[in-house]
Order: sequence, then C-alpha cells, then structure tokens
Amino acid sequence: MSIQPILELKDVHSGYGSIKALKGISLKVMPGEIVAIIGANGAGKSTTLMTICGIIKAEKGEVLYQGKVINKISPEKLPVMGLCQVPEGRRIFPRLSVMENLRLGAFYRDDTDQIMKDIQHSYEMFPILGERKNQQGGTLSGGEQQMLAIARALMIKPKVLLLDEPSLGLAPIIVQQIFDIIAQINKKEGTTILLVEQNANLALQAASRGYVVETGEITLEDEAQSLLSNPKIREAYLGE
Amino acid sequence: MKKRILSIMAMGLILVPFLFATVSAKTLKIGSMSPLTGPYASDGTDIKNGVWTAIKVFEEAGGVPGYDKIEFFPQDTACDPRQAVAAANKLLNLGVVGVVGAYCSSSTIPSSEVLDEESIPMITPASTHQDVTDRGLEYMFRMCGRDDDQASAAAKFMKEALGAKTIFIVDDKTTYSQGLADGVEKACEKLGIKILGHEHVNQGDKDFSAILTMAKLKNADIFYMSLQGYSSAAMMTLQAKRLGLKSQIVTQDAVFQPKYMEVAKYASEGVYLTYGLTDPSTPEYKAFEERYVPKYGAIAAYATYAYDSATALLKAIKAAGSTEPAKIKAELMKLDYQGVAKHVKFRANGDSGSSYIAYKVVDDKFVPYWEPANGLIK
Amino acid sequence: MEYFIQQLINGITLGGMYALIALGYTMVYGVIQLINFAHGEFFAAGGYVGAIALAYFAGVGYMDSHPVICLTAAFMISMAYCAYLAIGVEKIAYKPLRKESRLAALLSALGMSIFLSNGMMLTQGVYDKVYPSELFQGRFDFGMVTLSYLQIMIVSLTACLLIGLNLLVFRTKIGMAMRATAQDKTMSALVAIGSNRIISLTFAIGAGLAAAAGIMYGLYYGSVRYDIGFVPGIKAFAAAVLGGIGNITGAMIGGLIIGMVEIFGAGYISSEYKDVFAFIILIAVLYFKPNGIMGENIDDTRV
Amino acid sequence: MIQEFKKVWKQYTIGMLWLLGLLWPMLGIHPDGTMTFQTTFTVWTYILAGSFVCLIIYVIKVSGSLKFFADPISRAAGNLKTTSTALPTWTWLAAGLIVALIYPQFAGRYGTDVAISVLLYICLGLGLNVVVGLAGMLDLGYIAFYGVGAYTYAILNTTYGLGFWICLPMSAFFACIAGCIVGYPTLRMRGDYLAIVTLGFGEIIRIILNNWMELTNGPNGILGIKPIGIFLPIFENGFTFEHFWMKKLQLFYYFALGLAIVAAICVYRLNFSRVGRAWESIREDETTAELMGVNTFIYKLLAYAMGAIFAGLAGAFFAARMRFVSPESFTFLESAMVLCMVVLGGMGSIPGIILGVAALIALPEVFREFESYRMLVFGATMVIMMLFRPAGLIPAKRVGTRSEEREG
Repeated sequence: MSIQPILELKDVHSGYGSIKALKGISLKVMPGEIVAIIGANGAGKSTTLMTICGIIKAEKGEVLYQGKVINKISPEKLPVMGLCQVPEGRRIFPRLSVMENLRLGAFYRDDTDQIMKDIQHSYEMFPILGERKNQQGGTLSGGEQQMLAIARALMIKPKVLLLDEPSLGLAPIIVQQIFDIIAQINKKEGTTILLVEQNANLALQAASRGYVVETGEITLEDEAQSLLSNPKIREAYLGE
Repeated sequence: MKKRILSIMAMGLILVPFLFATVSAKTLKIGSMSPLTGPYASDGTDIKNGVWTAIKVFEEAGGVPGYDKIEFFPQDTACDPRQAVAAANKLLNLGVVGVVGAYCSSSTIPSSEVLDEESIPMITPASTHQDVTDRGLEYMFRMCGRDDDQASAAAKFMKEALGAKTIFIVDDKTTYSQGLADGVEKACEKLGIKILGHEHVNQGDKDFSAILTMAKLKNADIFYMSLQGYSSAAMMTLQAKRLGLKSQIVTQDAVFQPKYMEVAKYASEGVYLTYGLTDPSTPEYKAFEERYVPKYGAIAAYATYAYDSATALLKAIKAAGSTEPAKIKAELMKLDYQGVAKHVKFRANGDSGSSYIAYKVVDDKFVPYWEPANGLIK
Repeated sequence: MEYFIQQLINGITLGGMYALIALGYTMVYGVIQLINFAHGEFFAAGGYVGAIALAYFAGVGYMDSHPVICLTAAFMISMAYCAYLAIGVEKIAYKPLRKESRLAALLSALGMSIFLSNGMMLTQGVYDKVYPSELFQGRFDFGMVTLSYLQIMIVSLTACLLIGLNLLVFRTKIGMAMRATAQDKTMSALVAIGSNRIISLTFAIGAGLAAAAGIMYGLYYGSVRYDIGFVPGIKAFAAAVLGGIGNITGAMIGGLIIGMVEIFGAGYISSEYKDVFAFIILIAVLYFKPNGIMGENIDDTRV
Repeated sequence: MIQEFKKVWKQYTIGMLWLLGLLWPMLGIHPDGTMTFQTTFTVWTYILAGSFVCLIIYVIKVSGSLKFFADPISRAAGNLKTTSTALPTWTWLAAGLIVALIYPQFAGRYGTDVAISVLLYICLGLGLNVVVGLAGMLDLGYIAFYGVGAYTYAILNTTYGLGFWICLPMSAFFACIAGCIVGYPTLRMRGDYLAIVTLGFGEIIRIILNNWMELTNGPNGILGIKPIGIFLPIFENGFTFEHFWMKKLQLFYYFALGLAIVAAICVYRLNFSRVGRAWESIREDETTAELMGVNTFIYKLLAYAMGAIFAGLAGAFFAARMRFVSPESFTFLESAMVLCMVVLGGMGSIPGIILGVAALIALPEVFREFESYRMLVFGATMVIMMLFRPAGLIPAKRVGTRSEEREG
C-alpha cells in the first residue's frame, strides 16, 4: 500500500474521569473516502470524534493525521491543519447571527475577500441561510441549524470533515437533503468524511466503508455494502 | 495524603496554645492593640509606632529596674470586636502587664472588659467615647480627650470665634463620629446656633456629592464634618471645594494628621479643627520629634497619645517596683508630669482630662488658632 | 430644579465609574461564569499605578510642561499594568480550577482579592496615595449648578471607552470570538478559536477598564488607598447583575442605575440608607425579571 | 527527574519574570522622579528562593525520587486508615469528645478563647452548610441572621431584662423569620443572581442595624449585656438553687461545645431525612425535582429557615459572650469567611466543616506573629488550598455528578 491514510487511530483509550469510554479504538481513513462509524447509544462514537479533535485527551494510543501524531496538539490548532468537526447537536452559537456563525468558521483565515466569496458560496449551497443571514443562530429550525453547522465547517476548508449524527432529530425529508449535500461535498471538493450515525442504513448507503463500535471497541470493519448485507448488522442496527 | 495533612494540621492546632504560653521571667511585657489591617490601618500603625518609640526612649533612659528588657507585642484588632477580644486574650496569655489600645471605641469596650477581669491596666490613646471610662472599670485609663468635652469646645469655638448662626452637620455613623456629631448638635442648640441639617454617610463611602449638594443648597455658616479617619475627611473637603460649598468647614481631632493636607491639598486651606492642645515647643515634644520623624515620618494624631500612654504605663511600673496591678494603678493615679501631647494626670474615673483648642490649616500646617479660655491665639 | 440637575450630574459621574468596573465583572462572568471577586483589586491597582506614574512624571518635571501627555501616558501604563496583572491572576488562581466546581473558583477569587489588597498595602503603605489635583481644577457655574471640568472629562472618557468596547465586541473578529467563547467553549475550539487566549484577553480588557476607572476615581476623589476596591467592587457587581450578568449593554445600564439610585436616594430620602435603596432596587428588579434587565435566559446553573 | 524539571522550568521562569514585572512598578518607581531596582530585586529574590525550593520538592515528588521516603509513610497511613475503619465510628467520636472536654484544662486563656470562636463558627458553618451544601443555594448574606440573633438577645436582655435561656429560642425564632423574609423573594432566582440578592439583604440588615438608633443604638452597639445565667444546686443550707452569671471562660467553652454538638447532630440527622433527600434533589436538578413532586418552594424556604435558626442560636451566644454587640461584627467579609469555611472544609461534610472552621479561625491567629503580613498570607493560603483541594479538605461522599459539572 503506497497511499498513506489521512487519519489513523492506533489503539486509542480515553474517557471521562474514571469512566472509560474508549477501550482501544483503531481505524483508518483514506483520503477522499466516506467512512461511517455506526453503533448504539453510548457505544463511544461521539467520544471517538472528540478524541480525534483533542477535546478529550487520549490516555493511551496515538491519533495520526497526515502521518503526524496530533494527540498532543491543542484542539484549536487542528482546524487550521484542515481537520474539522460538526459536533453532535449542531452547536450553533445561538446568540450570534447566521452571518457571524459563518465568519467564525473562517476565524483563522485572513483572506477577507475570499471569505466573503465563500460565504456567498454557502448561501448558494444553502439558500435558506442566505435568507436568514441576519437572524440569530438559536432561532433557526433544526434542519437549518444543521445546514449552518455544515456550512460553518466548510468555511474552514477542511481536508477531513468529521460529522457527528447529522440526522439527529430531523424530519426524514431534511435528512435526505443533508445526506445529498454530504455526498456532494465529498465529490466536488474531494473532502474526506468520517461520519458517525445511529441511522445505520443511511450512513452505510452514503459511505464506502464502515466500522461498528460496541462499548468502546471496534467489533466489525468492512465495505459498506457488505455491512449492509450482513445479517447480524441488519438485525442489530437496521431493525429487521 | 489526606491523613497526613489532617494530622499535621491537628498537631499545629494543638501546639498553638502551648507555643504562646512560654513566659520567661526577666522581660517586661507590654502589649498594644490597634487596627493594623483594614480601613484604619494608618491610625493603628501610628499607635504602634508611638508605643515603640516610647519603649526605646525608656530603655535608653535605664529601663525598669529588675528587668533586662522590655518586650513589645503589637496586636491587630482590625477594628472588629471579635478580633479585639481575641487579641486581648492573646495578650493575657503572653503575660503582659499593661496594654496600650485600642483605637476604635467598639474594640476598646469589649476588650477592656476582658483585660479588666484579669486586672491588667489598659490605657487608650484614641477611643474618645464616653462609655470607655464611664462604665466604672477599675483598670481602664484614657490618654486622649472625651467626645463630650470636644463637642462643647467646638460649639463654643464656632459661636465665639466664627460667629456662626447656622450649621450643617455630617457624620459617618461610627461610634466616634456619631457620638461627637450628636454632642455638637446638642451643644449648638444650647448656644443658639440653628441646625439646618444633620446627615449621615456610611463608613467606607467615598462619594459625598449627594449630601454636599444638599449642604450647598442649605448654605449654612458652618459645615461640620465628623468623620473617623483623615482620609474620608480629606476626600469630603476636596469634593466640597470642587462643588463650590461656601460654608466654613470645621472638623475634629481624627483629622489631625499631616496626610490630610496632602490629600485635600488646596481645599484644606482655612479648615478649622478641634484637637487637644499639644505644645510643640516643649522639650518633651522636641525630643519625641527627633526620634519619631526620621523613622516613621510626620507626627500624626495618635502617635503622641500612644507615646504618652506607654510612657505613663512604664513610669508607673517603675515607680511601683512590681507588676502587681493594684500597685501600678496606684502609681498611675499619682503621675503628674508633662508629656508630649499633654500634661498627664489621671482622674478617678481614668480620664486624663481634655484640653481641646481650635486649629486652623494655614499653608499646609495646623496652626493653633483659638482656645476656650482666652479666645484667639495670636 | 437646580438641585435635581446637580444631583443628576453627580449620579451620572458615579454611575459611569460603576459601569466601567461592572463591565469587567460581566465580561469575565460571560466567558467563564465566575464572579471575579479580585476585580475590585484591579481597580485599586489601576488607581495606584496611575498615582505612581503621575508622581514620577511630576518628579522628573514633565508634569508641568505636558500635563495632557503625562495623563494619557498614565492611563496607558496603568491599563497595561492591570491587564498584565489580570492575566497573571487568571493563570495562577482560576485556570487550574476551570474544571472544578464554581464555588472553588469563587473562593480562590476571594482569597486572591484578600491577597492583592494586602499586597498593595504592604508595597505601598497604609496611607493614601495622592493624585495631583491641579489638573482640571476649573468648573462651570450655572447658578447653583456646578459642573467641573473633571466631571466632563470623566463622563466623556467613560463614554468613549464604552463605545470603544462596544465596537470591539460587536464589530470586530476578536469580539465575535469572545462572544462565541462565552456561548460554547468546545465548539469555539472546533473552529480554531483558542479559548485560553480569549479568556486571557477578556480578563485583560476588563482589568484595563477597571484601571481606567481607578485613575478617574483617583483624579475625582483626590487619592487612592489599598482598600478602595472593595465597596465599588460590590456595587459594580450588583450593577452587573442588575443589567443581566454576562450582558455588556446591561452592565452599562446597571451601573448608571445603581449610581443614580444611590445619589438620588441620598439626596432626596436619606443618605445613610442610600445603599439600602440601591439593593432594594436590585432585589425588586430581579424579583420581577429574574435574569436582570437585559439578561438572556441563562441555563439552570446553581452552585 | 531532569525530565520533570524540563517540563516545568519554562513555566516557572515565565511566572517569575511575570512576577518581577508586577512587583517593580509598585516598588521601584518613586515620586521624586527616580527609579530603583534594589528593593524589588531583594523581595523578588526571596520569593524566587522560596518558590524554587517548592519547585524542587514538587519535581522530586513527581519524578518519584521521594518514593523511598513517601512509601513507608503512605503505607503507614494506609494501615492507620484500615485500623481506623476497623474501629467503630463511635470510638473516634468518643475520643474526640474526651479531647474536647479536657481541652480547656490544658489550654490557656487564649487557647480557650480561640476554641470558643472555633465552636461558634462551627455552629455557623453547619447552618450555612444546610443552605449551601445541602440545598445548593449560594448565600452571601448569611451573617445577617447571626446579627439578628445577637441583637435579639442584646435588646431583649438590656431593655426587658429577659434571661439568656428565654431569649435563646426567641433569637432562633427571629432569625428564622428573617430567613423567611430573605428567602421568599429570592426563591425565584437561581445561581449567581441568588448570590447577589442575598449579599444585598445581608448589607441591608447591617445598614439597618447601624442606622436604627432607637432600636439598636446604631454604631455604638449595645453594652451591658448579661452573660449566661445558670442555676446551680447548693447543698450548704439545705437544698437551694443559686443563680450564677457565667463569667468564666471555661464555662462558655462547654456551653459552646454543647451548642456545636447539637448543631452537628441536627445537621447529620437532617442530611439523611426525607427533607435532606428533598434538598438533595433540588440541589442536583431543581426542575426535575419539581417534576417529581417535590414542593421546591417550601423546601427552599425551609432550608433558609433552618440555616437561619443555627445562626440565630450562635448569635445569641456571641452576644452573651462578648457582652457587647455592634454592627461591625456582621459585615460581608464575615459572610464570606463562613462560606470559605464551608467550602474549604468540604461542602456537605460535617467533619470537613469542622476542620475548615478550625483552619480558618486558627490561621489568622497563628499568623498573628506576622502582624500586617497575616492577611496576605491568609489570602495566599486560601488560594493555594483551593488549588490543591478544590473539593474541600474532607469532601462529602457523593453519588453521581452535578448537572453543571458535566461537560459543556
């Protein structure tokens, strides 16, 4: 294998105080692919993403990004390197306007003209945000907030985008829209995407490969299509 | 880890009383109590310095026969009754034979009860409230004057020397300032000076613009300022002048501190205040000045009283030839000498008499201006 | 009527000073939900450094020739010093406790306040530090109403600082980052905002404003002392809460209200109970609007 | 060891340079237009030396070079702990009680006086613990109830001549009323809003005490309060009771001890009662508690009232001991001190509070030797203690986490 994985986890342990949420996660993400992590509530999916981003410090193991160990780097430096997350529950800044939320996405960038262009581009991609650009983030509906969160993440110009439960609490029609956008981002910009989802069906359909996490450990790893057809998975996560 | 911390702390706590209980026989122990922290720390520090100077002078003059040296224990009361009582008990434990202090009347009163129980003489250099000596405690003495004497002297001064017909009084709600302000109010009524207002501010206030505006509106002949501590008095003076208050400002002994002029600057010019007569031309004062000023700076209101208090105490002990309280008291009552601040002679109730005169601030100096007996000093 | 106008002028001057101090409380609270009890000490330290600087300038003799330059320099030095001090205090006393319960940080702040005020007492002495009062001595007299140059200077400078702060917080990228950090620290880290730096910056700005208030206090009242931070600190804290803690506009309004209530309470009802009026207004407002005048609905947080 | 040193030396150097920068303007610029470095450097060098020693100890400890020394100690501590848990709790309590009982026989007058203060503040601390530790409401004006209790006894005793034992329940009652008055409007508020409002109430009560001349004699305070009177049986001429004024410090000590023990037992019982559980639910999550059918209004008011009662009792005792009350004893700083005792010791834990009180009362007394440095050292100690033990010296055992301690 000559291609180096853009993101790699090697036996990562982490947790909240005395509670161990991850007990040795190892995974690889190749440049340009969409990888899904599926699992039940509390299996450690979100913790995995938070550990990658350095919000939670890994107690053991290594997180490699573009071949570099990043667990010792403070979290706010990672977006500059092109590693970016849309966290669970969107986490829009509720008392900042849509416009300001987007501009914060480009916080580390200094190229003002390009930023304004990118914001215009986001409005084209999500027309609803353009309509509401002066509204406070907290007053948007769930779907709009999700779009804003993704748009904000794209302002960082990420090489790897980590998406945490983008479908959570949204109407099915909106969920479909969001997943279309995700596919589009991957295709057009070539952004690598690591997707965490409870909705295994949707996630695996969008992804090329998938990991199954149970109680802090990876139990299964395969091509998305074969996971979808795996009877065990179908039983446990697809409700059949 | 936890256990270790606990055990160390417990040991510390147990050791504390023992540490302080050690007494060696050959030293004479004198204590002082004054606020060394908190808003009145400056006055408290003056008291401490005054007592220090007295002890140094006395030791150089030969000390007390039978004792190698005089040990001095200054205690902080922070002007808080609880800490004052703790300090008094601490001094008792140390085995002091006499105490100079305290500053705030509200500290002096409860702590003197503690000291009186063990018959330790206490001389206050600064608490002017009547109750300090009017409670009939046997071992309570006072070196400074009394509020009621000062009030009547002030009223007489305003009437006779300044020809006042109307007055506006402000106090800051402390035992000292309020007692004095009430006394002035009564004395003025007696002399026929009309009271146009008697307002209160609170301790720690810095902004007096509201009541100064009121005083300006009333435009009385006299603006009587009764504040504990020179600092707030200086601020009030400055603000009054800035606001264009035309009344004559009269104030009292707590302001007798050279720092007052430093803070109030041009505004202090022409302010009158009442203060016990201190004759700076006596050899005693000169001697004190020579020792005190190089070390601690300008002489302030309570340093002289503290010096006299400590000297009186030491003289009495020397004369008594023992540390027995009754004998010390007897000798204290016999004292009759010229001190730095005043002529020291105690009366039956422990007071040493008041000798209030009026001073005027001229060119950043307190200049004796008027005395009750002879009128204007020229 | 003249009496009323005079009291109004007094109230605005005092209220402006409270507003400046209250801003520091409210900004720090907004970002890390901590009542920074040491904030009053930054105010006092600002006053001290200003006094020291002005005395130094007077000593070298610049004061007579270029008073305005010296005063500006004193403001700059003192604001910089307090910002420097505040960053240090934050790193030592608050940062390690950020993950602990808020009461621990509160007590640490209280300890720091005691430490700083006593530290100032030990280094600067128990006596008042004097400000040169020759500056801005003049005044306008309109009948009974007096308006001193100093009051004009204080009110206009306060207004400038408040407007400047508003521009900084609501118009610049840094201000946006500050607001973002206040709302969600994790998320702001995910968009490359270093929350530690933003928190330091918040402390620095708050302390700088307090320092400016300290110098104005010194000029207005003639002197500063090591314990001046305490009472204005508490009043400013009340003002910050009254306006809705965490809200910058609220702190300005709260400061003005507290200052006005105090002056008018003292001028019209009773001067010894003036603090009572200030607190009663505070309690009444909070009773009907539990989040303060401008406060947003804060989360259900308790001790 | 070198490695550990490498890790911290940079921070240490920056910190020390920072300190130098902070010190110099305060010490080195003079009003006569000169600048010096000498004093600053001397002071700084002292601090540098002191902190360097601490740093070395820290480095040695972290690198584990201290093991040969620390291990036996920790093992011994472990053994001690196992024996201590092996022995039933009552033996420890009994031992503590015996020590407390014979203490005044050994301690001098000063020691007893400090001990009385400690016991009094234990009572106050336990009362505040009900409000802050159990019900989770931050109260910055607690000392006001103490003041109400003290003034109740002082006024009733000096104007109506009522004895201490009649006034004690009345002090508690009036303090309780005051608690309800303060509690009622504040119940709608949460978090720091509550803190400032209680602070405001505390200040209001203090200002009223200072200004209501007719009732409280204002700043002059009330003098001539009678100490506690007790009846002792006398067997000389038959059997009669004789009335004594308790003036001896030791008797006060025993009375204060009794008060503190009663308070400790009450708080202990409350903690494990139905009421205690209701408070706990309010503390952990008020909204949920309400949804679960806990009448939060009544229980929060009750917490205020209970806390105030303890303060009232302590206040009456304070007045009887000092025989003098004045508003200066009831300032905000006192409230803050009591709060510090509770938090420093460990909220909700009775032994913790006792230790916290002992530490905070004893510290300024121990540092009395340093005169004007004592408050400086005290403030620094407070910060350092919080940094090293943020949950208190003896934290209460607690199940689960609090809502605000979770991530976010």
